[in-house]
Amino acid sequence: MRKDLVWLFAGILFFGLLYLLNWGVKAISTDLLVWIGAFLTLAILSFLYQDNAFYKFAEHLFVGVSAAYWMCMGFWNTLVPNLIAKLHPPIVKGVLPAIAEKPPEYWYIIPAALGIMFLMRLSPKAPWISRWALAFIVGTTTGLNLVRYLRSDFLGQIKSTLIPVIVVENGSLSVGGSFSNIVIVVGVLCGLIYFFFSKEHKGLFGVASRVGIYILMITFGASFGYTVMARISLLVGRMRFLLGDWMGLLQ
Amino acid sequence: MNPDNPKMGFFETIANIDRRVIFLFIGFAVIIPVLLSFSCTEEATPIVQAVYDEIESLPEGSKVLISFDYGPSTVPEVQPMIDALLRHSCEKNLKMYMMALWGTGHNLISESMQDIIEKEFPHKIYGVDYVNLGYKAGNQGLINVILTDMKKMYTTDARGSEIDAVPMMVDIRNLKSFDLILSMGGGFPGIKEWVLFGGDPGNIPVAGGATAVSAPLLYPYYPRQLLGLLGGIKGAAEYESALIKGYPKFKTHSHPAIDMMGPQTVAHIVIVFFIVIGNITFFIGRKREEGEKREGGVIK
Amino acid sequence: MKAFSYSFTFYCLLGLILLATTDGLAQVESSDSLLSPLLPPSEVIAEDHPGDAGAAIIVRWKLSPDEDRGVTGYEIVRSTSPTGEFSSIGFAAAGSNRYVDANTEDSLTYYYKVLAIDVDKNVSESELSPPARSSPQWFNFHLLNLLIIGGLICGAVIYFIAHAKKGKKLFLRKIAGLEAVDEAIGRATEMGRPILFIPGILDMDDVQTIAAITILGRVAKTIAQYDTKLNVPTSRSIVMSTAMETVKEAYISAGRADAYSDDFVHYVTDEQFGYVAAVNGIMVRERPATCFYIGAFFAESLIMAETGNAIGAIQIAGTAMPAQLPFFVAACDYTLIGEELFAASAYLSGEPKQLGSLKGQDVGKIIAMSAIVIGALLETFFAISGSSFFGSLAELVHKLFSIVAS
Amino acid sequence: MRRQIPVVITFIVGSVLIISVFIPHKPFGQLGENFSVYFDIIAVFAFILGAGNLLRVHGNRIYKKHKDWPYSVVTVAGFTVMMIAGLFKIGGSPGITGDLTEPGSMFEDLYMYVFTPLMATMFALLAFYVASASHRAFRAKNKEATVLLLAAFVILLGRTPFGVELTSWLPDPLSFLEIPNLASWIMSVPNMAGQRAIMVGIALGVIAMALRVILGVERTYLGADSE
Repeated sequence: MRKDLVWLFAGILFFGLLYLLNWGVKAISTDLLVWIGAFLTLAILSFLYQDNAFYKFAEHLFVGVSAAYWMCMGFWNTLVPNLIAKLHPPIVKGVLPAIAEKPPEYWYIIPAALGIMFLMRLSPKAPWISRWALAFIVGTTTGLNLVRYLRSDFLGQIKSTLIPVIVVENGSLSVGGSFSNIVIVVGVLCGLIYFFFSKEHKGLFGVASRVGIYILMITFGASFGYTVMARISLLVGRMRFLLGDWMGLLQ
Repeated sequence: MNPDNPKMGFFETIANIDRRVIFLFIGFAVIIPVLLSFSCTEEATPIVQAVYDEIESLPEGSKVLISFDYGPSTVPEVQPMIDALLRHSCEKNLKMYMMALWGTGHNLISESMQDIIEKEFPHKIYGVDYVNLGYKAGNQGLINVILTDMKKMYTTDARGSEIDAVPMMVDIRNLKSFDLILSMGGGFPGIKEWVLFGGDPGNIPVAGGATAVSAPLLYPYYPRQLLGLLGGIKGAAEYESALIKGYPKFKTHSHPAIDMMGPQTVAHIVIVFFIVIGNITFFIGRKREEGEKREGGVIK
Repeated sequence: MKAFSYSFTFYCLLGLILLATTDGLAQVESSDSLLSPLLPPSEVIAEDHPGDAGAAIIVRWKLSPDEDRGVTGYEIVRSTSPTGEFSSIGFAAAGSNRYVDANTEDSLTYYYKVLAIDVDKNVSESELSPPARSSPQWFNFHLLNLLIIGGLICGAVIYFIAHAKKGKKLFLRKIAGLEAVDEAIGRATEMGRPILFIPGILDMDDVQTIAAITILGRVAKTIAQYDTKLNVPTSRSIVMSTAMETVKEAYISAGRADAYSDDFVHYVTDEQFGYVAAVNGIMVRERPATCFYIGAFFAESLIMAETGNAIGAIQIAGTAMPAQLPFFVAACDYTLIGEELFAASAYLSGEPKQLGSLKGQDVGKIIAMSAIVIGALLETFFAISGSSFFGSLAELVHKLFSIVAS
Repeated sequence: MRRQIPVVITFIVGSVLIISVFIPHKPFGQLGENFSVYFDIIAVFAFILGAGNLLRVHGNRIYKKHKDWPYSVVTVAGFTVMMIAGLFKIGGSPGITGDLTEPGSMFEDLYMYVFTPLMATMFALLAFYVASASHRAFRAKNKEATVLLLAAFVILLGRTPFGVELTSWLPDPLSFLEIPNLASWIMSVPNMAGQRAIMVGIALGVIAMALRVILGVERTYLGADSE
C-alpha cells in the first residue's frame, strides 16, 4: 500500500512537471467529472507497472457499474419494448406511450415461457426444466449458424477463389496478376490441406501442409502488423484526454 | 548477469528486457508528439477511395443506412470516419438513417448528430434529412429481422415518435429500401454481420469503416461482398484527405484522424526498433551459445 | 439423386440463358441526335419476386436509348390501378435495368412506370407495365445450390458418424494444443496453483461458445481427477449457468462430486473490458499455472495472453475469430486454429462417433478443394482461349457457389 | 426421460431452422428471426442469475472478510447505484418516459464519466501489450517464426513514412518491391489466401459441430455425460 502511494506521488509529480513546462496554454480542468475520468484512466494505466490498490479499485468499480449498465440496457431496450409491450401494451403507457396503442402479439408468450423455464434452475424441485430452454437456445444457435457459415464462409469464400491462374490483360500475359492468382489458389488449397485431420501429413501431402503453415504464418504476421497502428491510436485518444481535457496542455 | 562475461550480460539484458521499459518507451513515443502536435499527410488507397466514390455517385435523396456498431473504446478510431462520412453525405444531400447494433452506439448517434449535422449543416431537418433510429438488441438477429421487416423492430425512432410519423420512414419497408449500408465499427456485431445477414441475402451494397484490427479480416469480402472499407485511423485519415481534396472548404473543419497519424507513426517506429533490437540480440545470443558449445566439445 | 442432379443442371442452364438475355438487354445503341427529346425506357416488366415470403415485386426495363447522353438515373412509380395516381417508390442508378419494390401488399395488383431523368432534370415516362401481384413461395429456388452442397457435406458428416459406430479405427493427426492439455493440468497440480478457463466473451448464441463449453466439460473431467482448483469467470449469464451445470456433471461423472464447488464458475460482467479488467486481476492475484482461452475473443485476447505470459502460465488458446488468432499465436504456448477449435471436443472425447464426424469434415475440404481446382482451371482455359464453352462451364461452377438470394 | 427431452428439443429446433432457410413461406421464413428475438429475451431473464451470482460472490467476500473485501464493497455499491439509476431513470428531463440514456440523467453521467474512461483505458493498454508482444514474439527462432516476422515487419514498415522512404529509390520496373506495394500485396494476396483457408475450415468445423449437437452425439453442454 505504501509503495502504491509512492507511485501516486511520482505520477502527480510527472504530470505536474508537464503542466509547469507548458504553463499558459490553458488552465487545468476545474470540472470534477473530468478529474474522475482522469483518476480512473491513471488507475488503469498503473496496472502496467504492477497490480495495486488504485487498479483494484478501478477494476471492481468497472465490474459493478458495467454489469448494471448492460442489465438496465437489456431491461429497457429488450424486455420492456419487445416482450412486455408486445404481450400487454397498456402496461407500458407510462413509459413508452408511442407503442402502448398497438395490438398485443400473444405469441410472445413463448419467449416469456422459455425465459421462466431458464430461471427454473433456481427452483429446488425442478431445476432440470431449465435444460429445455437451454436446449432451445443451443438448437437455435446450431441450426442458424450451420446454414450461415455454409453460405457466407464456405460457398462465399470458395466462389471468390474461382479465378484464372493465368491472367490475360489486353491480349497479353500479365505476369504479376498470374503470380498473385496462383499464390491465392495454391495458398487456399495448401491452407486447407493443413487442416486435414484424418490423413497423415507425409510425402507430397506433408509438403503441401508445410506450405499451408507458411501461408497461415504470413496471414498471422500481416494481420498482427496491420493492427499495431490501431492499438496505438487508442492510446493517443487517452493521452489527448489526459493532456488536453484534463491538464489543458493542448490547443 | 554473468560477471565473467559482461558483454554477454548486456545482450541478455537487452534480449530479456523488462516489458515495463518497453511500456515506458511507448508512453513517451505517444505523449511527446501529442504535445508537439506533430502530423503527416495521407493519400487515399483504392479501398478507401471506393467508399468515397460510391457516396459521390449516389443521386440526391438516396437513402443511406449508417449503423453505429462501436463503443466509446473505439471512438478515437471510428469517430473521425463517421464525421467525414456524415459531412460527405450532408454535402451530397443524402437521407441519413442512423441506427446502432451496439448498445453503446446509441449515445454516439446523438453526439454525432449534434456535433456534425446540427452544428455544421443547420438547414438539415430531423425526420426529413436524417433520423436516429437508436439501438436495438439482437445483433445479427436484428439484421435478419429488418431484412424483411424494418418496422417490426423499429416501432418508434429514438426520440419516441411513432415510426410512421417520421416523414423519411414512410416509404421504408425493410433493408432493401436502402441504397447503401454503412456499418461503422468492425467488432461483433459489425460489418461482417451486415455483409452476411444483410448485404449478401438482400443484395444491398455494404461499405463501412472498421478498426484496423478487424480490417484484414474483412479483406476477403472486398470488393465483391463489400464495396470498400476504411481501415483504422489511417483509413479515416485517407478519407479526410479525399474529402478535403473533393471539397476544399472542409479543410478548415476538424480532421482528427490526420492529426492522430503523427503520434502513431512515432510509436510505430519505436516498435519496429524494438523488433530489430530483439532479433539482433537474439542472433548474437545464439552465435555465442553455438561458440560455447563448440568449446565444450559439443557440436550440434 | 440422379434425377435431382439432372434437374439441377437444367436449372443452371436455364439460369445461364436468362443471364444471357438480360445481358443482351443491357446493350443499347446510343442515339446520335442531341436535340431530340429524352427517350424513355421501354418494355417495362413487373413480376412477383421469386423465392421470397411475398411483399416484393421485381421491375425490369430496357434502358433508355439516351443512356449515354446524360441519363442520371431512373425513377420508379407505381399505382394500384392503370389509370390511378402514380406515386414514386424509388430510384435506380443510370445503367441499371431492374428495381425490387419490396413494399407491396400481396392482395393488391400493381402497375409500374419507369421514368428516365437526365442532367437537366428532363423526365421521360415509359409505357405502363402489365399488372403484377406479389406472392409467397414454398421453396426458394435461388438456394438450390446451398441445399445441394450443404446436403453433400452434412451427408458426409452423418455417414461417417454412423459408420464410426461400427468401431472401425480411424487415423487422426495429432493436435499439439490438445496433446498438451493433460500435461498443463498436471503442472498446475504440481505447483499447487489454480487453472483458469475463459470460455470467450460471447453468449450461447455463438457456436464458438458452445464449442468452448463442450471443451470445458472434457477438461473439467480431467481436472476433477486432481485436487486442483478450477476458475471459470464468464461474461454472460447464460454461459455461467451452462458452464456451472457442465462442470458439475463433469465432476460427478469423474466420481469427484465431493470436490465440486459452485464457486468454480462465476459471472463477472457483460462488458468486454470490464470482464478483461477482472480477469487480469484474477491472473495477477491468483497466479494460475495454466490458462485456457477457448471460444470467441476480440481485442481482449492480447490483454489476457500478455498478462498470462507475464505471470509465467502455460497458455492454451483456441478461437475461430481470425482477427485474434495472430495474437494468440504470438503470446500463447499452443493455439487451436479455427477448425481445430470445433474439432477439439471430439478429439478430447475420444468417442468413435464424434471422431467420425471429423472425417466428414475432411470430405467437405475435398469438396472445397476440387471445386477450387476445377473452377480455377475452367477460368484459366476461358481466359486463354476465350472459348464460350469454357466460359459457360466456369459460369456454371460460379452459379453453384453463388450466395446471393435474389 | 429428463435427459431425452432436451436432446429432442435441440434436434427439432435445429433441424426446423435449417429447413426453414429454404422455405420463404410463412411461418418458416420468419422462424430464424423470431428465434433470434426469443434468445435476446431469454438472455434478459438470465440476467437475474448473473446478478445473483455477482452479488453472492462479492457478498461472500465481504461476509468472510476475504483479503480484498473492501473492493467487493466497491463492486456491490457501483452495481447498486447504476442499477437504481438505470431502472428508475433517475435524473434527465422527462424521467421515466424519457430515453434511458437521456443527457443529464444519472445513468448517462455514470456512463460518460465512469464507464467510458475505464473502458477506453482498458482498451488502450493494448498499445503497450502489442509492443511487448511483438518484441518477444517476432524473433526468427525457426522457419515459421521467420515467415511470421517477415510478413509483420513489411506491413509495419509499409505504414510508416520511414518504410516508404527506404525503398523509394528503386527503379520503375522494380517498383513492385517498394515496401508499401509489397505490404499491400501481402495483405491482398497471401493474407487473403490464408484468411480464406481459415474461414472455409471454420465453416466446416461449425457444420460438423452443429450436426453433432443437433443429432445428440455431443451433449456435454447438457451435462448428460453421467448417464
